[in-house]
Amino acid sequence: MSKNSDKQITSKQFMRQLWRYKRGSISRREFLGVTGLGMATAVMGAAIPSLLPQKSWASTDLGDRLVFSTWPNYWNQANLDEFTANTGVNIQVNAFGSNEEMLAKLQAGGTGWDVFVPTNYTISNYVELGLIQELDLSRIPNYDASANNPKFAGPATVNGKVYCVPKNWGTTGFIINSNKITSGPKSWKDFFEVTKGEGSGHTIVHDYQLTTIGAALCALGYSFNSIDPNELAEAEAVLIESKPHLFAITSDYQPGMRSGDAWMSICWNGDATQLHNDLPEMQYVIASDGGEIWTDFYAIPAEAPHLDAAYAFLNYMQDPAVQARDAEAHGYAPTDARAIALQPASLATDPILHPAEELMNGLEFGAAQTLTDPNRAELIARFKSA
Amino acid sequence: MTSVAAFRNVSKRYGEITAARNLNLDVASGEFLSFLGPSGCGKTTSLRMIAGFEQPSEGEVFLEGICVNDVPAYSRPVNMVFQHYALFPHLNVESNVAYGLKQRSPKPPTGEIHNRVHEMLELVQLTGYSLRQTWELSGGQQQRVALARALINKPKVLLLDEPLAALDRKLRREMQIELQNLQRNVGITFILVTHDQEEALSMSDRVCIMREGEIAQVGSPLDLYDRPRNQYVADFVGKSNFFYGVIEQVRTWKVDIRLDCGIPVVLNSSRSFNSHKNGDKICISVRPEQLVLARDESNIPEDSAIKSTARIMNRIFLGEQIEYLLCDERLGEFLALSSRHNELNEKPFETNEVVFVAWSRDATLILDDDERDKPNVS
Amino acid sequence: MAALLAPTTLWFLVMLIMPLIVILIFSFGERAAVGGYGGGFTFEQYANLPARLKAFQNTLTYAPLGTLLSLLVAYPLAYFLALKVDRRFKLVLLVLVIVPFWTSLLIRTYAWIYILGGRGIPTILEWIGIEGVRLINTPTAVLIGIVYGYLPLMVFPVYVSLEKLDKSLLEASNDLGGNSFKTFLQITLPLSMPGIATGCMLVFILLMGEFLIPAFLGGGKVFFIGNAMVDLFLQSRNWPFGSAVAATLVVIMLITVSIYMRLAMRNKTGADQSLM
Amino acid sequence: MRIYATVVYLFLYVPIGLIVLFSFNAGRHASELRGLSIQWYGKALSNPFAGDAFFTSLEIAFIVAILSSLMGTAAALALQSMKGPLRVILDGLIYISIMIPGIVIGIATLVALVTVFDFFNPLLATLWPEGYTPPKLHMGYASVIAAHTLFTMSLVIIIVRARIAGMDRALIEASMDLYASPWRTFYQVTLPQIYPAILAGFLLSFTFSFDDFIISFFVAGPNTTLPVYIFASIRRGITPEVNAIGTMVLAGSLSLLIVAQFFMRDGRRRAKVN
Repeated sequence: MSKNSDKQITSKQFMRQLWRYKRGSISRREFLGVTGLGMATAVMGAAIPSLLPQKSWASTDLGDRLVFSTWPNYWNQANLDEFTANTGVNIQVNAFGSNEEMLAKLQAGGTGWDVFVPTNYTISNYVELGLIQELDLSRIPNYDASANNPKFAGPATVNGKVYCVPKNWGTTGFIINSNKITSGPKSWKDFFEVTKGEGSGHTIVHDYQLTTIGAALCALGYSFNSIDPNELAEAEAVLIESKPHLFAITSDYQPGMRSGDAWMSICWNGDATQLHNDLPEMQYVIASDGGEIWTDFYAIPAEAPHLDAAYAFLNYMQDPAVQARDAEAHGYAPTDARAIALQPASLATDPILHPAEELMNGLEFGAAQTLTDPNRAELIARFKSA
Repeated sequence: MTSVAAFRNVSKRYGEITAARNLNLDVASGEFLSFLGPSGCGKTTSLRMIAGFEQPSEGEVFLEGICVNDVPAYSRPVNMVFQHYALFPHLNVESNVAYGLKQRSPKPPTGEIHNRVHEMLELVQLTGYSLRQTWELSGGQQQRVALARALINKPKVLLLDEPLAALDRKLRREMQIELQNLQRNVGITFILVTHDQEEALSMSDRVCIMREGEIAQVGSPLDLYDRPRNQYVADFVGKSNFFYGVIEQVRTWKVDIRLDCGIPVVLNSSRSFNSHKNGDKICISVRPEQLVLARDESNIPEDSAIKSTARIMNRIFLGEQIEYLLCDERLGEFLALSSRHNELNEKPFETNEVVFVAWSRDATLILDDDERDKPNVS
Repeated sequence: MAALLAPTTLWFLVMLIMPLIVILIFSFGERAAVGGYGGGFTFEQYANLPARLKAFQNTLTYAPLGTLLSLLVAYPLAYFLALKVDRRFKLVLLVLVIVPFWTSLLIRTYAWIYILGGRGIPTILEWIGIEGVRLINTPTAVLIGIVYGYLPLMVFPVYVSLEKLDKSLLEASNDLGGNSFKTFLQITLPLSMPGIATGCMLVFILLMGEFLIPAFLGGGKVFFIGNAMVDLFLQSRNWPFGSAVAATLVVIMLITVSIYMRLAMRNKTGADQSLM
Repeated sequence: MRIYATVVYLFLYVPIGLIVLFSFNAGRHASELRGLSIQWYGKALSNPFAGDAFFTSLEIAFIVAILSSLMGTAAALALQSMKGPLRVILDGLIYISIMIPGIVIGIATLVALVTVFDFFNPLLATLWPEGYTPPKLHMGYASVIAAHTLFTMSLVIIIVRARIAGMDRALIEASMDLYASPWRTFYQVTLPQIYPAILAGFLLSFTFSFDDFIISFFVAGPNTTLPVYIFASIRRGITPEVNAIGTMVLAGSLSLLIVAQFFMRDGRRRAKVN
């Protein structure tokens, strides 16, 4: 549909569509889409904000469905409810465990997703594969590029085109239940020692390649993003050796940590905040020997069935107040300075969310090559089935 | 008598196997005909060709003078009572009986169907059973339902495929009589398939004895018993002793025969159906009840065809009669049946006793030697 | 006749033969740069199969073991239902065995995460003084899940074969001096073999492709071939290797099930009839 | 023995009891009971995605059941009187489609269809008249139905064939003998005879399709079925809403069972005697 709408439509075709619309054989939305009028409406709406009702994302008929794929524990239900209340668009949330899984789903096609949340290192791959569409930023007036730290927002732009808008940023370290783990591990090296020692049988690692292999690489003193076969082989040895001592291999580690079955897990800082707020003995550690720093984005798949709703949703989620509420619920820091300004001081200065610069010196952004490297993919799969 | 059903040169083959070979038969209107034979003799195949479940490989099947080879089963004016009745388990008695009428086009009015079903149930003495489920009935009752279901259609021919096989002995006797009465009352032609010779002989007007796909002999029960055409028929209908030999000399009224064991026999030729020539290999047949046994040679009639001594090997008490198994060095083993009243004068013979044995010329049949190595005791 | 068979044949062609051929072709291909299928002809994928040896071993251990355990749990229940229960309660009790089937297997299995997890049975055990028991994410948990998930599938065929059993045979055996246990071993058990064969077959086939139970109750640690395949298709996007694993699983299934059927059919009780 | 049976029933029902219990949980987390409430039922009922998934599942299961009963019965009837190599081949295919694990069916179908679609979609786009959006083949209802039907159809064939084999052939002859044409014989005699098998096949197909997760997971595309929805719910942190859905489905099937039992009491009695 989008392909058609950016083409000029002839008057004859326009009339034919108009008749179809009048006969009722196509819906208004289809009509607007096919003739390009929808686009025109949206552009005009964006250009002349005063002509529109207060909430611009409620301007057109958006349908009643939106499928949103994201990570577990990564949204504020109240925000979604508010969006539904204002637009009539119901949101189905699908939670995924890894970027790899999202990529696999999109590659197979027919996902039905409207909006999803890729991480920085995957975006260039998605663009290359034609799986996400270039964003029409005029339909997301709430997005303010200047308010976003380019360090975080950078990966959204590929070949000069913007494909995503940033959501949150964070770090990947590990969390310990300090009641159970008393040796105070500080590094990934410690993490794997503790796994084999006092944490044996109670440690969780993620079930996808980037962080789990990255952690093992860091523990060995290599780069988090290494694709060097020899270094990977060493990392595999570390992982295989620790496997008998693991509680689980999963990216959904909160239930295990909360139930007391697991005492230590590779962890994203926002989940750490959530856990720490409920259970003070949960302590987040940014490993001294490296780790990941990342940004998550909102993107629209090339085949998104509810495009208008998707844009409306993106625009809503870029509202600074909405971002602040979102961050409050899941504990991840927004990239948007306007939203940070709206956060309560306790969050804005939270050491888990905003660690000191020197702690972050060793952290690396995930590299696009890790996603496509066949050795890393096979290594993690081999580790899981070992 | 007009022919209601007929076979003309009918053969039926299943691949290599010939189930029926060159059958020719006319069934008269209103008669009760039985196909009799051991299993696999083609009797059921013949019946199924009349019903239309099998098509002849060669020849023609006629019903009322019309060739029905290409007429499907559901268009033939005949009905069948199946071996295990084949009552429809999902229908009650009334619906089972009414089934055939309901297939008619145009369908008779419901009231008429109802009435006729009740008449029919009355005829088979099942009044009041119309709403029962078929599986609630006893074997005999199920059989009556099957009969009613077939007869209600007033078929030209009623085909019965071993209808009594599943009943116990006593019930079978009763049903035989009932079937016979029923047939006389309704006047419909019955064709019965059975392997029970007693059943066939006691019920039928005519019996068609079959053997390996061929008709061995057709005739009234009396004919078949007294004048079997060959050893097979004689063997199948009643018990017989067979002795093999060669015709030495055909004379007027008399035939000289030498048995294989060397004993010469002179028989009356009037009892022989077939014209035999000198040197023909034949078989002579004697019914066990025709044998005369005696302790005293003087009790043996003068004009016996044969006279000999034999040892009693075994004795079976049958009530009215006693069956003896005898053995003679030359004749081999054979059976004799002795009425009790004959023995009033003499005590029953004992096992191992050696007695005189003989039979009359009139009691002996000359049959084609079927060239089958059968024991002479059946 | 042709018209009756046409839809079925078409279905088999498009939905069975074509996918299997595609899988076979892909299994000789190479992974594309970003994942998926990249063409080519190589035996590399099959050569790489030993990397999933553990998954194959797990499946080939836990599938028969789970089948056996299900049978051991199901048999006495089926026996009880078929021979010991009053007619009046029989139907109700039977239905109660199937009812769990009507709650999503996902939800039922998920319920076990709580029961076996830290706050479930281990806590109860702690109350009575047994500490340090860990159930969740262990092979034990997976086996419990398997028995729980497939119990009805085993109970039913065994029940049917026991129900058909002529009770007078048992009386005859007792009459001939066999005690209850001997009667069971010599009469009941052999005559219920068709049911056992069918039940085992059903459960075994399902277990060979199991994915959910190990994923939920094994914590990603007890990997079945099913999990390995899902991983290859939905995580590492290595379609050729995944296809090779799938093709291998199909071959293993064909071989084991054929052998099993042959053995079952050799049994004079004629398990073949109930199998197919 | 009785004690054993009780233990097994407990084993079967404790998890279900927990599911039902937690569906009345007032709290957000399925694992912690914080007072009783029916709020999650309201949530589940007003959640259009849960409703969609439920109706999608229902619709798919229904179509699958109908398709497989029709095609399976037709095939079973045809195969009954069939000999020769085609029969051997079809028997083999039935056997294979029953035996191949669902996960392989799911994956193989996914991979094959994606490949086929990738081939046809550009072709369609080229052939389609200018100015219109070309139709795009993709995973969805059709692929789930097709994949489910593969398995359930074979199931129906086996069940119906067993019934036909057990049926007295003389009944058909009796009907023909009583003037019923082949077609009338089919629906007056054959069909009532094999009807219980078809019904059993229908119900089994329905149940299988309705509860199937693994095949749908791969080939459902954007059409979320109930099990796929539940799987997604579990992954995003299970709330009692899922328990409420499970409880409602259970209650629904139980009441259906009771109704069916009521109507079919007579039929079952008859079947038992046969």
